[in-house]
Amino acid sequence: MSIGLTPTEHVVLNMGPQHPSTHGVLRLKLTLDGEVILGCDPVIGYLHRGMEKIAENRTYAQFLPYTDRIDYLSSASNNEAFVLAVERLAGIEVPERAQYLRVILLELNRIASHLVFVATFANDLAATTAFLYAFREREVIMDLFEMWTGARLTQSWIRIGGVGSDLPDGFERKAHEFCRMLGPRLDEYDGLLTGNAIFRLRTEGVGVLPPELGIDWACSGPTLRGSGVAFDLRRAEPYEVYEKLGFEVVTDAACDCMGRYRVRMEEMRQSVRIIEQCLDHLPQGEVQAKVPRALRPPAGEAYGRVESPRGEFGCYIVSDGGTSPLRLRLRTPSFFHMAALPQILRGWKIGDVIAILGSIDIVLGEMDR
Amino acid sequence: MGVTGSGAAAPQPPPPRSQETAKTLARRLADMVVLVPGGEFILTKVDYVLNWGRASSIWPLTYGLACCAIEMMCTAASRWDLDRFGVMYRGTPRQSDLMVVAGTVTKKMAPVLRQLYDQMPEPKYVIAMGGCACAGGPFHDSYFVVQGVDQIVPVDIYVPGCPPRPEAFIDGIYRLQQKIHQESLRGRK
Amino acid sequence: MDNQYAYVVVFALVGTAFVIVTLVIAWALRPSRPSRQKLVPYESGIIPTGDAWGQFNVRYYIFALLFVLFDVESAYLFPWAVRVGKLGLYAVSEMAIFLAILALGLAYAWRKGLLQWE
Amino acid sequence: MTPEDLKAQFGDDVEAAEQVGRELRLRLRPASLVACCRFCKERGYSYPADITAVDTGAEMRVVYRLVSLQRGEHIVISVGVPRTGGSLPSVVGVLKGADWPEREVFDLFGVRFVGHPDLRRILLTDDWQGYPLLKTAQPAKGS
Repeated sequence: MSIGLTPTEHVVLNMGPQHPSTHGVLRLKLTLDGEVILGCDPVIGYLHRGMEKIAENRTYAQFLPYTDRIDYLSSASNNEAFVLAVERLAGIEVPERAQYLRVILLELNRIASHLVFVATFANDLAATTAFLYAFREREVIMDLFEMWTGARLTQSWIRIGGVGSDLPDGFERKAHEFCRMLGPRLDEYDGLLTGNAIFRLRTEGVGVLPPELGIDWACSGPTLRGSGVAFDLRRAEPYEVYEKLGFEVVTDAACDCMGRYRVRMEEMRQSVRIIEQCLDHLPQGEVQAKVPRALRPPAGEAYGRVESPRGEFGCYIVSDGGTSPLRLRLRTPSFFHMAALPQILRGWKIGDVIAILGSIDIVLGEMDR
Repeated sequence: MGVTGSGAAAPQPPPPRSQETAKTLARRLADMVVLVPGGEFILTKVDYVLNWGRASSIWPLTYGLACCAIEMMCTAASRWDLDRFGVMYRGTPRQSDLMVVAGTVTKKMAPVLRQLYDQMPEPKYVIAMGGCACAGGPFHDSYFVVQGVDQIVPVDIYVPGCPPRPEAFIDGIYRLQQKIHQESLRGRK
Repeated sequence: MDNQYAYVVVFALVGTAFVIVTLVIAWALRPSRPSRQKLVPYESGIIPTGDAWGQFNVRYYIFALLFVLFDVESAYLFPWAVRVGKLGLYAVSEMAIFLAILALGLAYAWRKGLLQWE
Repeated sequence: MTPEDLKAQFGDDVEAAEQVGRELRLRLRPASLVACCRFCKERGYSYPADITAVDTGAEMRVVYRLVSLQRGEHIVISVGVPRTGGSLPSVVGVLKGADWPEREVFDLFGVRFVGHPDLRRILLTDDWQGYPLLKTAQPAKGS
């Protein structure tokens, strides 16, 4: 009687909308043989708020605060995609200083979002201390946001034609302090997490995403770069002042959870480099271009494409010359990453689902819109 | 061809308060004790100890929906540290006595929310955190958002804000503790 | 000598009394309103379809069985290890026989392929 | 890839083609949609960035955006479709990443994709009536 011969029935288990490690209200219908996953049918839409329909009933300026609530871990990149599309449509020139300030906001948001990734990814794999460490660093960024924009999470500070306000005095000193502090802290995480035997056992070789599959399923951002594809919109289609800044596109040929984790850790160090360069070369000048109050961009279409911490975040606006967009489409990375998840999950065990789901770093607000 | 909101199962109305404190053994004992002269004093002391025990170890259900969930995580993390209030997040409704609705409740989520609320043991409380949970917030004209979670479950504390700051959320928990301190074995004072 | 056992009896009584009293107090004070909705098994907020009594692979059961077997064996080793110095060769040979029988069991399981996981 | 290549390849099925900056915008008849997607994929535009629909009140178009990661160039194919009960051939055979976006367009616009392996609602509840993103669907006053 060899073990494998006994007939087994398949159990359908709901890793449901309320689950500590689905990072929000995602439901995975897992078909299981014992603990091995045969199939996974993600059910999404539990946080679908109808953003695209709302956009058609708001003027351009009114819709800006909504963009903060789409990918609420890095609200600046949503603003940026929306604002890029509107500026291309209406032909608005953004002053040089405002572009530098935007990049500072974008990169601070990227670090804050990657810190939440490290926190929840480690917490899912039972390293709760790393959760508390990462949020401690993130609070320093929250103070920087609060000092400059007044809000912690949803800043709405990248406005159509510029930035909400100039830097308050003392901000640059505090930002430099943060940049100096973060490097050693990330080394501390390397010692705490990357070198940890259990963490490596749970992530190395788990959830392999081959590069071709990643491109076929339109993955982007650290999820795709963790499979060795050097596609970073800040280099592929530079916006703002990214082509003037020196930073590397971080890739990792490991294609597994550890590879995606290492890419995000390294990206935080690159973001620190970018912020320091922006602070040093900050030109003088205006921070907000002249924009009519009731903006009526000419009829046409425009696509703003931004490298958000999760991947390619696009905002496609079709305008008929009115004060509200005729159609506003939000192309969000988590939607495509969740579509690719069933291909990656097949054959792994339930414990690995937590690691793989954590490593592609989804946010439900942007997945369901 | 209007958009009908028939998607969500009609949420049952929340149970009236009076039904809450059913006739437990303690309730009958308390009614008898009150008749004895000086019994009121004993009862208030027992009430105080019970309420102090329940108020200082509120275990909420991890129920983060949207942006407010991130602020809830910040509150639970090292800087604001909810543990000093005895608030410890639990994964299942079976072990939690507080449901913090942190985020937007959509029509697809409404039956699930009601199901989770029903599966929580009494005495249970609900905090509606953020504008979306209190009254639909910025999504007042969305075809898929429930305008306020009190259409589904009875809410004890409303925490306004979009998202509310961690201090505001801690104030909400503080008010819930005050509310628990006023309860008595013989039903609401 | 006899009061040695008194401690054990008192300890047992206090232990069980403590457990019973706390359970009764808890039972008396807590409100209990079992409703049909509440008794539905919890599955992340979804009404579960089908039941969990599906037939799954027998290897989980076998490994659990083997674990319990060898865990109990190691439980016996602890008190033996404490006193083996005083008991001398007699205890050592006794335990060797015990271990040999269990090793025989392990070899049997191994040969029958029960230790293969896949 | 220039507008002329596409005109040569698909002749009169191409209603209009223009190069705007980085994007090659193309208006196409549904007949040669799948063939055009395969044609573009073979020339390196293998990244299915997005599939969505635009309802301008007068007409409805489904917009496919294919990107070549190496050259950073986009091809935006827009195909006309009737506003109610329209259907298009599914491109999931050519672009695996089109599975979910097509389901979303069906869910919010009602365009049926023939040949899609698993066409059902993705965001709304399964028993939801109507397609909310159509211009005719007014936003419900929040029930």
